[in-house]
This record gives sequence, C-alpha cells and structure tokens, in this order.
Amino acid sequence: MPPLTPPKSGDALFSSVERVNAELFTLTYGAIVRQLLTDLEEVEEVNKQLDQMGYNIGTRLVDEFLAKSNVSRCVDFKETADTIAKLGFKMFLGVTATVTNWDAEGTTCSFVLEDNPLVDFVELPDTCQGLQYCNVLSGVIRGALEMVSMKTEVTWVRDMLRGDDAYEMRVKLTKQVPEEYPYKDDD
Amino acid sequence: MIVCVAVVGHQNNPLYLQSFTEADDALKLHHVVHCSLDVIDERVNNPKRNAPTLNETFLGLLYPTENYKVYGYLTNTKVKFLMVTTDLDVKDADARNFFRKFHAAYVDAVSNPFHVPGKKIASRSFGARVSTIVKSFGSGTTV
Amino acid sequence: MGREVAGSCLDGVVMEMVSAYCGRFYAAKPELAAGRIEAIGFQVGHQLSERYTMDRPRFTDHLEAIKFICKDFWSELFKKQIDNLKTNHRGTFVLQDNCFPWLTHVSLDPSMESTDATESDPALLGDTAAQTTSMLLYFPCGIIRGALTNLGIPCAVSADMSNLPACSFVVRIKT
Amino acid sequence: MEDYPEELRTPPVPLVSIVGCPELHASISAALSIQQPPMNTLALPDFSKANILSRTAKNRDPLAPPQAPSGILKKDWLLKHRTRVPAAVAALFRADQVSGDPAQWLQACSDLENLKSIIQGRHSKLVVILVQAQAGDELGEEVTVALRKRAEIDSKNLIVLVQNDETERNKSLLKLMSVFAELCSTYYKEEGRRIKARIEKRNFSSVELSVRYCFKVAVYAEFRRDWPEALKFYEEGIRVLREMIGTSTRLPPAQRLVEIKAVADQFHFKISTLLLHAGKVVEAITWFRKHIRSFERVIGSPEVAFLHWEWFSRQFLVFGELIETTSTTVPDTLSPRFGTADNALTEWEFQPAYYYQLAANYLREKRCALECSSSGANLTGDNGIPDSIMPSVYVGQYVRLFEQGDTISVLPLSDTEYTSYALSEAERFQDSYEIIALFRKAYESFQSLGGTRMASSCSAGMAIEYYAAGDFSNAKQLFDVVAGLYRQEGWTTLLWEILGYLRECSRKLNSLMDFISYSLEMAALPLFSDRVQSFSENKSKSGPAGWPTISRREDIQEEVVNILERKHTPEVVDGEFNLQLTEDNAHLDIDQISPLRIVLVASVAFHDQSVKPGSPLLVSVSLLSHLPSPVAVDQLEVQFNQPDCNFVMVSTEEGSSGLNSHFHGQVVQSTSLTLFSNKWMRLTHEIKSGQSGKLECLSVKAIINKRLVVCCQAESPASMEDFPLWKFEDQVETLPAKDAALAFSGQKLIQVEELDAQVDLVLDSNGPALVGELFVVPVTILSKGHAVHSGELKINLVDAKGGGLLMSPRETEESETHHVELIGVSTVAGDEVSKDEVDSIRKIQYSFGVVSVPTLGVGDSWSCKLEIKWHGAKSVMLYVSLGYSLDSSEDAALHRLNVHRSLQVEGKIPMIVGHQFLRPFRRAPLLLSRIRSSSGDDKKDSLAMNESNMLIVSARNCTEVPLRLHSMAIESDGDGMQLCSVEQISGISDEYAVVAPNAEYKGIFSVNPRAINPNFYLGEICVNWSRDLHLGENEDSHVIMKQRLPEVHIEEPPLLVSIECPPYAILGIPFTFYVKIHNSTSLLQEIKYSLVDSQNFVFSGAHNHAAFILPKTEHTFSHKLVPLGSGSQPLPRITVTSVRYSAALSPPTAATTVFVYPSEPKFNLEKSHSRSDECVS
Repeated sequence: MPPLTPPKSGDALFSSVERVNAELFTLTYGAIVRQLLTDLEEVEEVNKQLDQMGYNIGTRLVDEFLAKSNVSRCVDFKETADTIAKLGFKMFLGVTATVTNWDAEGTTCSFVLEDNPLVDFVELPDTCQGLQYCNVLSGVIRGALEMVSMKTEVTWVRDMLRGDDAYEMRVKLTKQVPEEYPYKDDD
Repeated sequence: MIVCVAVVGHQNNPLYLQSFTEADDALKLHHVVHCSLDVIDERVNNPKRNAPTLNETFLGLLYPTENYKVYGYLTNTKVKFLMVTTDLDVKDADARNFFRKFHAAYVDAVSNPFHVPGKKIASRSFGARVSTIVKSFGSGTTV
Repeated sequence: MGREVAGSCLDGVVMEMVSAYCGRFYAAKPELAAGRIEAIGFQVGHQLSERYTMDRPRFTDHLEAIKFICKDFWSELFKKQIDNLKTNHRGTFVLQDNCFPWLTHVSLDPSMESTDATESDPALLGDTAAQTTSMLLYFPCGIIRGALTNLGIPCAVSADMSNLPACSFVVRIKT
Repeated sequence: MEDYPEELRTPPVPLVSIVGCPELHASISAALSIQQPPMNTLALPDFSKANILSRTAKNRDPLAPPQAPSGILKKDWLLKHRTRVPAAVAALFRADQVSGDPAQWLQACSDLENLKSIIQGRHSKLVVILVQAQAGDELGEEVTVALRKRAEIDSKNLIVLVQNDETERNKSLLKLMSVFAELCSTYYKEEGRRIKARIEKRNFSSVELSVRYCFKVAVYAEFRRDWPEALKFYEEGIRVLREMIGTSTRLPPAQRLVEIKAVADQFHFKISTLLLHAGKVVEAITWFRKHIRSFERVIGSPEVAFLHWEWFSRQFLVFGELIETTSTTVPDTLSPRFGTADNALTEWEFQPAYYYQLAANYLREKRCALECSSSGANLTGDNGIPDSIMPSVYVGQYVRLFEQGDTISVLPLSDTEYTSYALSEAERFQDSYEIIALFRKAYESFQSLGGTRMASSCSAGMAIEYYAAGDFSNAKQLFDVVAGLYRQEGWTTLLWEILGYLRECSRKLNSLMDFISYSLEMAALPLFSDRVQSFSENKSKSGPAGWPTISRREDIQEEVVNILERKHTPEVVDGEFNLQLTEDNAHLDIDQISPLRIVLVASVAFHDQSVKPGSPLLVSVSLLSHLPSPVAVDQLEVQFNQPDCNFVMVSTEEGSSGLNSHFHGQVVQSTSLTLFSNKWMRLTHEIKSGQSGKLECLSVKAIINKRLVVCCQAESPASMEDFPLWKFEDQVETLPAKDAALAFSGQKLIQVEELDAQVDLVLDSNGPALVGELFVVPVTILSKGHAVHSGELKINLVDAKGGGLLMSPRETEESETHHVELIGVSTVAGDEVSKDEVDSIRKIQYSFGVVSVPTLGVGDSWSCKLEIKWHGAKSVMLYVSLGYSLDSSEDAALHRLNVHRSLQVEGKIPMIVGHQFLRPFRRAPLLLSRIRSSSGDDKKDSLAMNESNMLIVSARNCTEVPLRLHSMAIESDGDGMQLCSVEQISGISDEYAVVAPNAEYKGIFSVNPRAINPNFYLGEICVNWSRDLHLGENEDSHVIMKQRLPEVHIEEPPLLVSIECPPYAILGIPFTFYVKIHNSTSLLQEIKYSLVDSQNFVFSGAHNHAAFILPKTEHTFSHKLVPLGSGSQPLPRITVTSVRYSAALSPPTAATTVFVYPSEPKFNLEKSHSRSDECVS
C-alpha cells in the first residue's frame, strides 16, 4: 500500500465492506449469549467466554481493518484510539464511538457509544444481572490493540441495558511494545 | 376503550395478558379471552369455509359479550392476539391498525434473546409499548 | 429496519461460537457441541421467522412455507435465494444453495482452533478444519428448523456439503 | 317465554260476531274458523245479549282530546280486541220474521236499531243475514229493501242464507265470509287510520298516548296481516318509549322505569317474533343488539338494580328461546367473514346457547344486586311491606287496594313501598337453580358445537352456583373437569380460581387429602401476574382464594404445614368445622401425569451405563419443587427394583427420629435437605448392587413435616418433559444435573453385568489336526471357588477366516461336504462321572454341540474330549463356552455365569501322494497318441499294450510329526483286474514303515495292460497311515487315505524298438549291440535309422540307414562296439524315424546305458546275467 493514499472516511469505509443484515447479527449474538448462560450457569464464566471470543475476533478484524482502510501505522495510543472510534466502529458496526475522558498520562480513555446494534431488542432478565452483555466488544478492542502491540485492559463503566444513558468502556493502556508492527500491508 | 389485550401461544396457552381496567373484573377478562379462543378455532380451521380471506391474519370481531367486544388476530406462527374493548362501535380499520402495531411490538419482544419461545412475555419494554398502543387506540395517531 | 453491519462481524461471531463449543467446552463430546450450535441456530431462526412473516397472510400449506424460506427468508439473510428446491412430495425437501456464503467466507485459519491441543499438527489441522465446517453447518440447519417449527412445521434438518461451496439442506417434515 | 299472555304470543285473529238464529251459529263459526285467514266468531243467541258488545266505559265522544292517561298500555286491551270487540256483526233474521206478521217485523226492526246503536260506538260493521228454509219459497223484493233501509247497509252486505239446501247454504256462507273478510279489513284499516291520524297530527296530550297509539296501530296492522306496518309502529313505539325514560314524570322514578321496561319488553317481543317468523335472522339479531344496547345502562336506583338485571336477563332468555324455536340457521352467504366490516355478526350470536349463557350471567348480576339491596333493606329494618299490593290495569304498574267500609279504592304506591314489595317478591325466588338450568342448557349446546372453552366456563358457572347453594359434591365434580382444561392450556389464573373453590369444597366435604393436594397445587402454581391485582381482592370476583399473589401462595403452603403439624389453622378458629389429620401420616403419590408434579419432581440418573456387580456406583438424585417457601425434607428414601440398593437420607436437623424402623438398607446423614423454590436440590450417592441384571430407580419418597409422605415416581433426565404449567413461565432453564451430559442423557436405570466366573475352562490340542484322522481336543473344567450347577458346554466350530459355519455353501445337507465335523464327545476314561451322564449330549450337529456338565463341587474338575474330523485342510476356530449357575435354586438359575474359551486348530493334509509311469526296460514302443497329442492339452499317460509298464507311487509326509505307513496299494474295480494286471513289485516289508517329516516313501508297481482302451481307469491309490505314537496303539487311529489315479490311454504300438546288448562290457573288449525294430502292423513300414557318435565307444557299421520292414516282421541292426571309457556309459544315441507316421523314436538314455568294467569282474556272470534277464522280462 503506497503510504500516500489518504485514509478513507468512516462512511466510505463502511460502504466499501461487505455488509449483512444487522438483525441476523444481533439475534445470533443474542442466541449465543443465552446458550452460554444455560450451559455455563455462572454469569462470570459467561463474561469471560464473551471476552475471549471478542479477543479472538479482534485479532482477526484488525488485519481486515488495516487492509481496507488505508490507515498507516498510528504513532501513539491517542491516535489509535481515535482511529478505532471513528473508523473501526464505523467500518464494522456502522456506528461511531466518541473518545473521551482522557486521563493526564494519556494512557486511559473511554469509548462512548450511543447506538449499539449489538443490543437491539435486548432486555436483561433479573436473573442475570451482572452479565456484561457487550463483553465481546471490549474483547475485540483488547484483541485488536494487542495485534498492534498495545496491551490494554478494557472495562465497562456504563451500560444502557442497566439503565445508563450510554455504553462506555474504559480502555487502559498497560504496556506498549514499540514498533515492529506485524503489518501485512507493507509488502 | 381497550380493557384488555392478550397474546396466546399456539398451544392456546396465555403468553401475555394485560387488563387496563380499574374495575376488578380482571378475572372475568381472563374468562372472556379464554372463551374467545373457541371462536378463533371455529374460524381458522373450519373446513366448510374456503374463502380467499381465510388466511388473513386479522380475524375481526370474535364475539360480543356482556359489555365487551373481543377482536382477534392470528399470526403466521400460530400466535393469537386478543383485544377486548368496551367501545360500542369499533371501526374495522382501527382494529386492524391496532393489531398491526401490536404485532410489531410482539415481534420485537420475542426477538429479545432472553425470551424463550413459547414462554410468557415478561418484557417491561413490551408492556410499556403495548400500553402506548392501547392508549392511542381509535385516535388515528401512529406509534 | 434496513440496518446493516460488516459481514466480518457476523462471520467472526459465528466462527467463535463454533470454535468455543467444539474446542473449549465440548471438545470431547462433538454431539453435545452440535446440539448447542443447532439450538442457537434454532432460536435465531425462530425469531427471524417471526419477523419476516409479519405482514403476510398465513401460509396454507407446507410448500408455501418452504418456498418462503427459499425466497424471502433466504434473501433477507444472504441477499440471495436458494438456487434449487427439490421434494419427494412425501415431506422431504432439499434446498440447495450453489454457493453458501458462510462456507465461502469462513476462514479456517489455525488461529481459530487456538485452544485446540492438536493445533500445531498440520496433518490434523486439515480435518479439524473440515470438522469445524461441518460443525458450523449445524447453525444454518438450526435456523431453518427454527423458522419452520415456528411456522408450525416440525421437522428435522440436515446439511450436505459433499461438494463445496455448494451446500444442500435436507428438510424432513415430522408427521 | 311462556309467561307472556297467549294473545301476545300468537298473531291476532279478526273477530266477528253473529246475533240471532242460534241453531246456525255452529256451522257458521266453524266455517269462519277454518277459512284462510281464519276469523274468530262471537256468537250471541239473541239480540238481548248484544249489550255485551257495548263499551264498558261511559261512551266518550271520540273527537274530544283524551286527558292524560295514568298508564301506557292497558293490560286487557289486546285481549279485548281479540275476544270482545268484533270487527263486524251479523244480524240473523229468519225470513218468516220479516215477512208477513207486522208485529214480528217491528220486533226485528227494534232489535236491529238496538244493535246498530250498540255497535256504532265501536265502528263495527253490520251485516244482515236473511235465513230461508228453502231456496224455493219466495221472499218479497220489498222486504229486503226495507230491511236494508233499516239496517242502513248496501245490498251486498245483505245475505240470503238458505238453510235446508246444502249447496245453496254453502254458496251463501262463502258469500258471507268474503263479506266478513272485506268488512274486517276495512274496519281494522279505519281503526288504524284513525289512530295513525292522531299520531301524525300529534294531537295527544302525552307521550304515553303516542306509545299506546303506536301499539294499537301495530296491532291493527297485525289484524290485517300487514307485518311491515306492524313492525314499523312497534319500532316507533319502543323508540318513543326509550325517550320517555328521561322525560316522563308521571310515576315515581323506580316504578316509572319498571313500567317502561315492561312495555318495552312486550314491544321487543313482538318485534323479534315478527322478524324471526319472517325469517329475517340477521335483522332480528341486529335489532336485539340495538335493543340491549339501548337498555343495558338504564339500571335505575341501586336498590332496585336487581329488577333491571332480572328484566335484562329475561331479554336474553326470551330471545334465545325465540331463536331456538324458530330454529334459525346461519345463512351461508355471511359465514366466511364473520365479525368484520362486511358482516358485523359473529357465529355464536346465531346460537341460543350464547343467549342462555348471558341470561345466566345477568341473572347472577341480579342475584348479587338483590343481595346488596336486601341486606340494605334489612339494615333499615322496617318491614313496612303494605299488604294487598296488586298489579294494576296498566302493564308494569302496581297499586294497592285500600278498603274503606264497602268502598274499595285503588291507591298509587310510593317507591319505597314498591321497592320493599318487589324485594319481598324477589326473595321468594331461588335463583340458583334457574341459573344452573340456564348454564346447563348453554353448556350442552356449546359442547355439541365444539366450543369446549365456552362450555367449560358455563360448567364453571354451574359449579359456582352449586357451591353457593351448598351442594359441594356436585360443585367439586364440575370444578374438577374445568380445572383439567385450564391445567392443560396453562391458564393459571383461571385454574387458581377453580382450585380455590375446589379447596373450599374439599374442606367442606372434610376430605383432607384432597384439601392438601389442591392447596399444594395452588401454592406451586405459577403467577400469571399482570399488575392490576393489588386492588382486586374482591372474593366474589376472583373466587374464595382471592387473587393469586406470591403471598397468597405462601399462606396456603403455610396452612398445609400447620395442618400437618396439627397447629390450629385460622380456618379452624372461625370454627365452621375442623380439618384434622386423623391417621398419623398423609400420603401423596406423584407420577409423570399428576398435576402435583409441580409440587415435587424427582429426577434420578446413574453416572454410568453399566457396572460390575458389587462395584461402587454413583447415582444422582435431583429434586425440584415450585412451592414458594422452602420445604424442609426430614427424610428422603430412594427405592430401587433391587431393594437392597435402597437408601435413606436423613437431614441432620431431624436426626433419624422420623425414620421408620422396618427399613433395611443404608441410612445416610445429610447436612440439610431443604428444597428452595425452583432450584434443583442435587444429591449424589454411592450404592452397590450385588445382583446382575436391570437396576432401576422406582421412586423417591420424601417425608415432609414428619407426616406428609410424598412419593415421586423417579424420572430419567433424558426423558423428562417439562412441567405442564411452568413450562410457559419465563424463567431461565435449569437442569437437574450440573453435568450437561448427565442432564440430557442420564437414565434412571442401568445394567448390572454378571459377576466374573471362577471356573477354569482348559482346551489343549497337540499340534495341527490331520485331515481324515479323528482329532481329539481334551476339555477340562476346573472349579476354583465356584461350584458348578446345571452346567453345560456349548461347542461351536467356526471357519477361522470367518464365513460362519463350516459347510461348503453348495450342498449343506450332505455331511461329506462339511470340511470339519464334530463327531462326538467322550469323557476321559477312569473319570468318576458315570457314563450315561456324559452321553446325555443334547445335540451334536456338524459344527455345533451341547454337552451337559455334571454338578461339580468347589475344587473339583471334570474333563471330556471333543472328537473332531477334518475333511479338508482348513483352519478352524473352536469355541467352547461353559454356562453354569452357582446353585440349583430358582433365582440362581436366572442369572447364569459364563466362561468362554476358544482355540484355533489348523487342519493339515498328512501326506502328498504322487505317481509316475515308466517304459518297459530297453523297449521303446511307438505310441502314436503321444505324437498326436503334441498339442499337450491332455496330459494323459499312455501305456503300450502287452508291455509291462512301471508305476511308481510316492507318499511324502508333509506334517511335522512322523507318520506310520501301514500299507500302500492300488485298488481297481473288478473288470480293471482282467484287462490289466497290476502287481506290487516292492512293498512295505515290515508291518509298517515310518515316514519322517518331509521324507518320501516310494512303492513300485508293474502294470500290464491287455486291451486297448483310450481311457482306462486303473483304480485308486490307498494309503493306510497313522500317527507314529508309541502309546495306546489302537486300530481305529489308522486312517485310510485314498487318491484316484488318472485314467490312462492303452494302445498297441505299430513299431517297437528294442535294444539288446550284454548287461555289462569290459574296457577295450568289443561287444555286439542289436537294435531290433518290430513292425506289428500289417503294412510295409519305411524307417530311417541313425546312430550318433559317442566318444566312449568306437563302433563299426553305417551311421545312417533306411529300411523297409515287412508287416509282422522284425528288422535288426547290429553294431560292434569297443568301449573306450569305464563306468556307466551311455551307448551311442539311436534314433528311429517312421516315415509313415513321421515320428522319431529314440529310447531314453536311462535305458541305453551300459556299465563298463575296467577289467573282467570276478563273479559268476551267469547268475547276474540270469537275474537281469528276469527283471527285464
């Protein structure tokens, strides 16, 4: 990829990728969560599994992302975060997140989602409060960032399913391996 | 005014039943709704009728009883919607319109991954949405 | 609502689900894993059929319902229709999709079986891949069964992927 | 419907009257009544009676506007017009009365005048009838005219009736009728028109009148059979009536309503009847809807509300009856789209049942309204019910008679008076039975219409009435059925109500177990909560149990617990009666179909599919209860089909106090056995089963609160269907077992394998078996720890390469074709077991046998020998299995133990027998068949006739063991003997020859054929052999092995070349050597002859020759030879070629060698010479 070509806009990006019926996606994810609940019984275990899945997905999505969006390597965490929020979310979920609440060191920030296709129709039953329904998302973020050698911890701070006004996940950069990105697209 | 709406599963089991009356005839409404299932059976699987309208989802007025009128609707998935009103004359169009909205609400409710098919609908948001639809009944406004 | 998301999200989730059940939970008991994947599909199919039959008159017979699955339902899901429908008129239908999207998309890269003990072994990798594919197919089977069951047609659905990427689903209606 | 007056129920019939000539009345009225439309006749024997036709009331001037009436409708008005107010009056005069005697004439005139004046007020029409005896007797024209003048009628209304002439009379009667008919219609028309005029002119003082007028007009129209008009005015009337409700003030409000409704009732009845009789069902029903709608709200003051509901209920009842009697059917035209815009009606509305059911409901309304009012009245306590209250002359009005002295005056009532009167009247009625009857009617027809839910709600209605009437057993019976439906369809709220009643019924009937089970079911019932319920605690509306709430459920459970613990329940305190737990514990059985499954269900799963006896075995017992509050189980008894596996778990809180002593099995202390609502209690326990076979968990018995024993049928998780009612509840599924595999596929039964046998079964065999011999396999049974009872050995021979039984597929029936054969079984000699017992071999087939084994004590042994014979080389699996039981008892016989052994035995061919033919010594016959069969397809040996050919038979031992060869011979069939002599040249010298493995024995035979035979059968080689065993040498171990010799070709050679030379030569000493060629044919034979040089000899004579040999002669060549080398030397090679047969012939080298001594040997030449000759010959 010649580094000159400018990065696509989020919308262009979204329209460029192959898309599928969101209902199918939403319902499928929902069904998975439900099945996990019945099989694993422990809510905590379910959260763990969702995060694990997310992580695996993230590790793969990042390649597609870098390949499709002509994003050249991001210099720092801040820029990466913005790219994910503006382009990443848009490209895959068709929604954009906003990045806020940077801490002083610039190693922790929040992704805030008003709209989240993952949770259409979803209503948490009383029996499984404590379930992090969207844990797959945090997993994806973690996995993706790890592929660009940023070790992070992602935690949910706001969840509309719990009656909050938005979805907010807190991303904390724990360790950054400098350079040597395993970019495919340089060759 | 609508005094009661109900969703009845394909085994004729109640999935949702909400009455909107201050009077304490809630139990009576259960009876009314339950009895109306007979009429639905009669209408839907009555061999002698093979009108083109046979498989229309809207079943119309099932029967008037005491001061209620019961309207029925049968989805493609053999789920029955019942609506009980005390209005003296109900416009066909209004009833149809009501059921259309109600159906949409129902579909979203059962799309909740935690809703188990064939089981009671416990969703609060569904309840809320239904009561708005009920309130808007008759008045041409759409929800 | 014509809302959409990137295909890779769906693929990712589905593949993760399959590998989770075949790899992490029930590696030892494939039949249990299959059961769960099918169950997940069943729920999805059940819900989707509720959606997509919303503003249409009730089906009068089985064939109508099956046709609905082949046409509208399938194109809602995959933006294409079933390519070929066969029946023996005694309750068995064969729905063939000459190029079933999920079989073409699905990447069977080893990282997916990351939790498998046998992952490193290249020889085994091949058939774990094939295994995964067949496991994956329990999902659409479940979807079809869920949809038909919800339309009042209890049935058993199995998939045949003898000639990829074509894939045919065999529906046997329980009488 | 019956309580309507007859005149109201039947269509009105015109009324006419006839006066005078009574003797004719019968025939006239008869004629009138039978004609269409019929007329009623009011017959007055003579004119003096005519006064009854006159108005009772004082004769008012009709034109004067009437003053406000005191009622709407007079009760008797309709009756009056049907019975006392004729539309036309006929005056009958006999002819002689009006002709001749003037006195009579005057009398007639005055009567006529009088009649005229009477009927004038009523506008009735007048007809005059002149009665003649005979048609013949003349009647003066002037008389009739005069009479007409008097009567002021026109001529057609004067009818002459001939009395005695049949035909004439009928004619005149017909005339009379038409006249009457015409007059009637005009009369009713005029009456109607008059009143209609008032309505139209609106000249009436009060609405009452307009209603009344409408009624009258309608009735007059009915008299004229003008139904549409009638309908029009009835409807008009009821409309006006409806308006009156607000406006009229004539009566106090309560009574006003009563009157209005009473009238409306009549109008409605008329209208519905007219419509239905006209077959206008749809209109009738639509009308009824309208009627109901317009009156349902006009209840009036609460204390008389019951009157309204009674009236209202009657409307439904009557309409239902009308529909039933007119037997209406649903018009097919509107069936398809019931209840939509294009047809507002619904199917039930065409069914009487629908109306009966509603009538019943409203009657219930009435009853409860009545209860309220009467209770209110009693509170006030005044029983000022005035006596002598009676219906007034007006419909729906009541008055009281007031007597003062001899004058009786009629006073109006105050509302309070009226109300209390009505109350007292109403209380005299028992509504329940009326209601039940209505519901039953409805129930039956709904049932027949297939409206099961409608029907069951009706029978619920019935049941509730029975309950109210205190007939609890009937009530219970009905409720039970209804409960069934609601259970099945999961309408828990309805079920709750019914169960509430059932619970009370069983309380009243004092049947404790029912009470407990109903209570438990209620307590475990899911709540179909919708949130209204906080304020609806009205028992009358939601049954005796009130509205289902979690707290109610808990209370009910509590109540049961109290009864069990013999505490005093509040119900007992209020003292209507006492539910006591009489026997010391209550027992409930719960199976898969019991409704109490939601109270307690037990799922039992073994962890393995099968287990060895006596080895530990894990079983999971999971219990689930939907009871709202925790249930403390004192003791849990798990029962299996093998009682010694049963075990009991006792919660330590309880200790083993409650444990029934007779229990044998293990007792486990478990910390806590408390069931929490909707949560599986999962227990895992280890048991041992000593018995092989099926082990199934039958039931789990839980003892709760010491006294309640709940016995649940155990269920396998695999085949457990979910709970009839709870399955519809939205709750996250939980599984009986944590382990998914167990939860989905766990089974409550398991196979216990049989314990392993402690008996040895030894098969040994010495090496491979040899085909043909009787191969013996010794079998030894050696008991080590198990006594063997009724044991039996099964022996089975199976092809080691598979292929099942050892038969060649083709001819299975012949024993020869079996490759291997089980010949028999014999015990080892010197065994203590008696012979006969061994011979009790039940069956021996070729490859299968069963042998019974004698009873053996521990440590004993027994053995036998299997004798097996191989017919071909084959490797065979020998399976021997010993089945036995531990002792001879019955149940031991049920599970036998089995020991299996198998042994592979090779079947080998003992020796390979071969043969070879040799030529006669130094004689070479020309055998043409050899030449011809140069193609070589048939390898048949050919022998020269009358020559002694050599046959060498070789037998090679191809086993690993040495074999004895007892004899070797050629056996040929009879004629073979004459045609060809075969004698053994060298045989077995000793009684047998031992042939070592791979060694070969040769036997030599000379064969002398005597006849030409293209294919001659020499016979077969018989080899008699046995194993070379030193011990027990018994004859039968000899095996004769036969092998057929191939057929040979015997022919006569045309030429025979024989060579003659001395038996030996000496180096350097010449000797002569002859070649004789004998021509045995009768032809001249040309031959060529050549001799090849050999370095060992020098010889004289020509190398090549040709010669002709005469038939039957012999040609001889001779050569002198000088040997050059010593030792055995081949003579120069000779080749004789027959030109005729173009066949070369040279004696084999073997036959043409001679031994050359280096020098003269020192032995008797003669002797050796003679011997060699001998052997040649």
